[in-house]
Amino acid sequence: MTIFDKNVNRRRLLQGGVAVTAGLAAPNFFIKGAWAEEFRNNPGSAKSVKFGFNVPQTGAYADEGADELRAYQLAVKHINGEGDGGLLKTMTPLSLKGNGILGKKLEYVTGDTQTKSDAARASAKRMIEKDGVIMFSGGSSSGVAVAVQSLAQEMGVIFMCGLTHSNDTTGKDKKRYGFRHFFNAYMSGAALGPVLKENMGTDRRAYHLTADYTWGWTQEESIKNTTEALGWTTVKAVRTPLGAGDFSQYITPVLNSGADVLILNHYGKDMVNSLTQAVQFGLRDKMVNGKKFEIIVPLYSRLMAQGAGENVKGILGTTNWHWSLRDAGSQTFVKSFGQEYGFPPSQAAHTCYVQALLYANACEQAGTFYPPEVIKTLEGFEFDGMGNGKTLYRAEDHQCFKDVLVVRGKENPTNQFDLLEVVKEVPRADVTYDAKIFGGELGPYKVPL
Amino acid sequence: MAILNVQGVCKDFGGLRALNQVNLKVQQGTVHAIIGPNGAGKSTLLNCFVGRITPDTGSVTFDGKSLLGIQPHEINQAGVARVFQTPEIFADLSLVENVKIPAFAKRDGSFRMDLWSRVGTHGEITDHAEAVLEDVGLADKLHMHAGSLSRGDKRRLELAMCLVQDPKLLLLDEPTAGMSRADTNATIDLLQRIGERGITKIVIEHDMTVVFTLAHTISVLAQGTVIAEGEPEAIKGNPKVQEAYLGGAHL
Amino acid sequence: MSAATIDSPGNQKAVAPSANDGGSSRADHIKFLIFALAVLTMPIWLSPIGAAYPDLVQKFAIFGILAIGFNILFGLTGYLSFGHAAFLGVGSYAAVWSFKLLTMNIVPAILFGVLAGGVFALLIGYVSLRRTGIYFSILTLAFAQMSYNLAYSVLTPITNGETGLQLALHDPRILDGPAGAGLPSTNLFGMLTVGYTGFYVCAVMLILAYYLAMRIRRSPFGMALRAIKSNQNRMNYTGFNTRPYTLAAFVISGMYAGLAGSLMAVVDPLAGAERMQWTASGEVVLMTILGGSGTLLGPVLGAGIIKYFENIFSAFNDQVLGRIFDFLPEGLQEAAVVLFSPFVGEGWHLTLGVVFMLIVIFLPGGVMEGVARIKARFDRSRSDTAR
Amino acid sequence: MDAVILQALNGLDKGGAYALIALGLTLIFGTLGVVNFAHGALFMLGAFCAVTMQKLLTLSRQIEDTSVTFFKAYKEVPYLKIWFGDTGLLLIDYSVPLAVLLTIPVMLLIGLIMERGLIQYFYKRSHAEQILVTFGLAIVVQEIIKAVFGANPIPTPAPNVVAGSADIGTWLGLGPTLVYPWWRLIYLAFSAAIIAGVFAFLRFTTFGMVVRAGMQDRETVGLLGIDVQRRFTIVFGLAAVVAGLAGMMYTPILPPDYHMGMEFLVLSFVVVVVGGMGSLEGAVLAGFLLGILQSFASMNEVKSIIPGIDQIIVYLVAVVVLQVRPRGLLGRRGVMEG
Repeated sequence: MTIFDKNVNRRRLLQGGVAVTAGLAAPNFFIKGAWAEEFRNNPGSAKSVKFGFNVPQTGAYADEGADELRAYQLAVKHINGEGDGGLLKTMTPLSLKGNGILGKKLEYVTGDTQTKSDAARASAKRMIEKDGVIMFSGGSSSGVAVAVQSLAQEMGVIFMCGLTHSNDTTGKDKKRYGFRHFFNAYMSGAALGPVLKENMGTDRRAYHLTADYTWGWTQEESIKNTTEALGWTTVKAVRTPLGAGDFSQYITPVLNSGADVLILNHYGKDMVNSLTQAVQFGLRDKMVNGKKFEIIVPLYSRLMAQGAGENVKGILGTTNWHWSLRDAGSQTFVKSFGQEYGFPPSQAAHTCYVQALLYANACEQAGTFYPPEVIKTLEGFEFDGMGNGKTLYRAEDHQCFKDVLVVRGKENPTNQFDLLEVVKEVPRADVTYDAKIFGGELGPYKVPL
Repeated sequence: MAILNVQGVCKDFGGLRALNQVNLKVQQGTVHAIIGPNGAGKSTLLNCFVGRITPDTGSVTFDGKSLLGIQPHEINQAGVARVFQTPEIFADLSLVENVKIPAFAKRDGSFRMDLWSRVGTHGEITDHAEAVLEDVGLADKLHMHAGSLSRGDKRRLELAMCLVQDPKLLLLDEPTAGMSRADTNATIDLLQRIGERGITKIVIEHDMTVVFTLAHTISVLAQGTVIAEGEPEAIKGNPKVQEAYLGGAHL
Repeated sequence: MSAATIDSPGNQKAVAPSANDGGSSRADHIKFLIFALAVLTMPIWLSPIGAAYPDLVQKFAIFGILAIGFNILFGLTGYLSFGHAAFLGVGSYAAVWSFKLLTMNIVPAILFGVLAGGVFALLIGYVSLRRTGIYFSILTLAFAQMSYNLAYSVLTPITNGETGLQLALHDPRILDGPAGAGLPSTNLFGMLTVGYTGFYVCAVMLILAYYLAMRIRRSPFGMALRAIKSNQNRMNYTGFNTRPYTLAAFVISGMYAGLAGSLMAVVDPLAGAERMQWTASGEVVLMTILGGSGTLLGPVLGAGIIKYFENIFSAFNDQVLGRIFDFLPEGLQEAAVVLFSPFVGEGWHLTLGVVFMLIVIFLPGGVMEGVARIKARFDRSRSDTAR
Repeated sequence: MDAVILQALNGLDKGGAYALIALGLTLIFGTLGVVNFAHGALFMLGAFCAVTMQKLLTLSRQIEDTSVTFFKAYKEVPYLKIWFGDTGLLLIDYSVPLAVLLTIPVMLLIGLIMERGLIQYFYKRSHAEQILVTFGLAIVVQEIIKAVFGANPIPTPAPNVVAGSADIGTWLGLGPTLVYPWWRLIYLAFSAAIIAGVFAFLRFTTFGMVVRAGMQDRETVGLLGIDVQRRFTIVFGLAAVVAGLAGMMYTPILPPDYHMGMEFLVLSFVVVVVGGMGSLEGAVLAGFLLGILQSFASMNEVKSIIPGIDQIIVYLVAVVVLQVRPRGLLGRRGVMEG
């Protein structure tokens, strides 16, 4: 039984609101025709379109956010046909012509997510409601990605995820309007599996320290599944408060627990602190059960490798991409980024750059900005030449499937950026899983305005 | 009839006996002065009457009810008002508000959640407050910030805050301390005038002019004990008092 | 003597601004009408500064309500709570649960939000108000931090932790019946409350909240609160039981926060744990002081200023700055961009800190004191010229 | 048994950091009557003194890595190594302890400037305004640090000699399974020494005696013709140095970033209040108490009984203590209650 009439025309209501303001709106604060067409922020006959780059500018991930922003700016340049063209030169199949998107010049606005769901949504809403962006992208945590992705679905504006590693983003919280190029915890586990077997054998006792929130839990689960399938035992999985700072009280119980592997399901600053302290407690040099004690960091980022300094040496983990890859796409991207900014891009920069390009290319290919068409173009889109080899944007969950890198902290770096070495490129087939295992529903293509 | 009856009150502060078996009866409608050298326990005794301090032993009954173990606001609601040694007023509020607040307490009790009516619409409270302020000679300063008053005026304001409640018992802790001669005289006048209303008063005072002008009965406290009690003339001549108080000098 | 005499303008002059005992009923109501009009027309007059889009005007109204409520506790009663955001968070969770379990209609959601804020405040207030001063502040901080930490981790089944509590397709919504495709939208008996409609819902609530705060301020209850702030000791010896007064103020203020929290969920059906963090509580304190604590309008202004900074200043990048300084010759334009860029975009916190220090140092009464000073100067110069 | 000893050590270690910050806060509050919300920022600045020292010592000649062509990659060779060889490398290895040379003068200077330039104008203002202006200052300071050093934590390792663990089990005759990192033991000893130093200074020097008297009754001491004000200014400087040293020594445990001060600020205020406003002994006692409780609450055995207890233990203790002892453990009546 429905008590309330749901068939009220939302569009008419919104238009009413706009009518109040539109007459007084100053230039570039309102795209006047925004709601006049059949989808939000339709550029119509405007000469340009806008992307919104929503990255952390304050808080612990500000440096990562800054790198994301650099990548986006580079992507905008390349899409507009400026600079050296970047991955437009290597991407296949390519529809972009280097003259903007569908002949319209690409512009951008920026915003600060503060790595908080509320702030990120507020910032995204500003981009959508005030700046009239046609797509927005970015972010450095799964909490933000999931929160912002559902906003994208409500507003009918496509969101291309930045750095988010939780299975939920394209699992139980997946959305029709959200797309993720970055890999996830499941893929980290699947990729690590064979390497762990090779390096540490099948008889190991693992101790997990897990950040006590959703991302931490999904990663713990994925890694546990992998390691237990190898025959490892899980001694204990302990939850640690976010931002604990000093982890000593969680590390000392590891010392005499009989475990010979410590798995740190932490990210960012928590990771830097827990790893630094674990090494300080001598875990890396310990012998337990007749084996050398090992520490594993399932998700690595440059931010963490830099913050933990010497302590990452020899420690295994996974990344989405690394600048030292030798394929043409990676090389081209590192070259354009390096020449522009003077240092190599991080994996966050890479995924953001690729996401911007993929969206733009899909519009060009679909011949329209109309989101349902763009979504359909991206779904099942298979491409190559952007690093990570042949990549598929799977239609069922909007997750990209591509090679995953297992890396190790480098023992003898040759220069200041040389922190990680690639141990193995795990082929796409090995990390692909059935979309059904995580549940979730994408939702409708058409969103009422 | 005794309105306040103090029986065998003792109070120790960390081994130091501040009050030792104090007995006191204050008669209805009189002015009862408590005098004594510094440290004799006068303020401690007063604090026992308003619930700030609970005596270790003994009883304090007011109007037939015990005052021990009940909260200061309940004592006030029972009809005891107090003027402090350093004026305790609402410095951030205007004079008339300072007086309206106790008037509301008297009328509405210790808690009433009236958050809709405007203060200004309670006409009788306003009238009463202004009348009392006029009585104490502050009629021209009704809307001034209380914090900006002179010390003498603050004391007058505090007195008005007590008078507006029409208390049965008024406690005055050194009402003229630190005042000039002229201000002291004005205060004596004022206290005499309000004396006509028949409010029972307990006065702690160092200024003997004030004491002998106002008091009907005087109790002398020394080292926590009442050493003498009686009418002013009798106290004046009491050698024990002179001994304790001024080391033998004549009052 | 009647109220009219006290409230006559002649008498008012003698009163310092903060000893505002009267304030005639008429003057209050004129101010109220102006306020209401200004709030309702925000989408118009804010558009030249780029702040008229729905999300931001919604935030202005919602945080205005929060700050008004906080001011009843801090500005009126003098208790500095460092945990006020907890009530905001609880209000949001209650509202989202109402959307999930009962109906997308906002009326029950708002009622539950206010109620949850009030009940939570009653519990925390009962314990915290046994102490005063910084001991009180730390107790409220402790409760809020506990709420936040637990909401983020072990209470995830209720709060959905990091990701925040969101609507789902398969929520029961027992009063609404089965949903169609896609997530339903919040509504007021069928009228969708998103975008500018959502703003008008918030605006009406803000206006009501302001009116109630005005009544409280002028009431005997409000006068008692101000007296408690001024001298709690005296209050006790004056026959008032201060505990129920402070507790009532605390609960009212918690209900305001609960209302604000539920409105956040109304315009955007999501509730995150960060809303309860101590930094969020600190933000409310900043808003109130920035605008002028103890005044009616100040906290609303403060809320607006901080939200404007957060949303607009943070979005300035070099590109935008370059456009702003377009009018300057080329070299100067670059210099201006270099000069200003540390203070905008990723540097917006810095600007906030500097502005905040300047305000506390030079205008302890906040923006409202600044307005009063300008007005005083203006009045003086006008009377000078008249002579 | 091992587990209990280790957790006690962890708690003492953490407690040492809390106590040092709380001690400075209490000194400032007791003498100047100012609530300093920027104290966490002073802790953070101390940590960045260590970072600066490290950066200065590792100033490097940059040799271009020609294998990388897209951007300028360098192999960095520190000048100290070029000039002094292994001695130079040893100096770099000791950059955290060496940072004392930088931390003490810099923090003293910062403290004096802060007191003379800002705090002194807030003696007569309300505690709320003091909190707000120092909070504003803390934001400004940390944003400046962020602009200079970035938001990412910066690794500042301890010297190699003490990088390993001490075999305390053997010392105590409990067998070889009980080890604890050297640097943490050093930190513990260091915080105990600083605390003892501060107390000795206040007890046994004339300067300290005047300060203590001033904490009791400022006006009377002022009447004795002693320039209390100047001494209090110096006390502020000292409190800044104590906070700075605490931060500097903490860097090998916690790679510093611009936000670390804020994280310690809230905790240290809880510590000060639990100890009792204005009580130096209370601050130290509460610091160690909360540190130890935090460690024990994180033990799996405890967590399995009360899930999530490690998330809230500090705040829970604060609530309980303040219900039982209204002014904290050792607080005095009438301080900061208005």
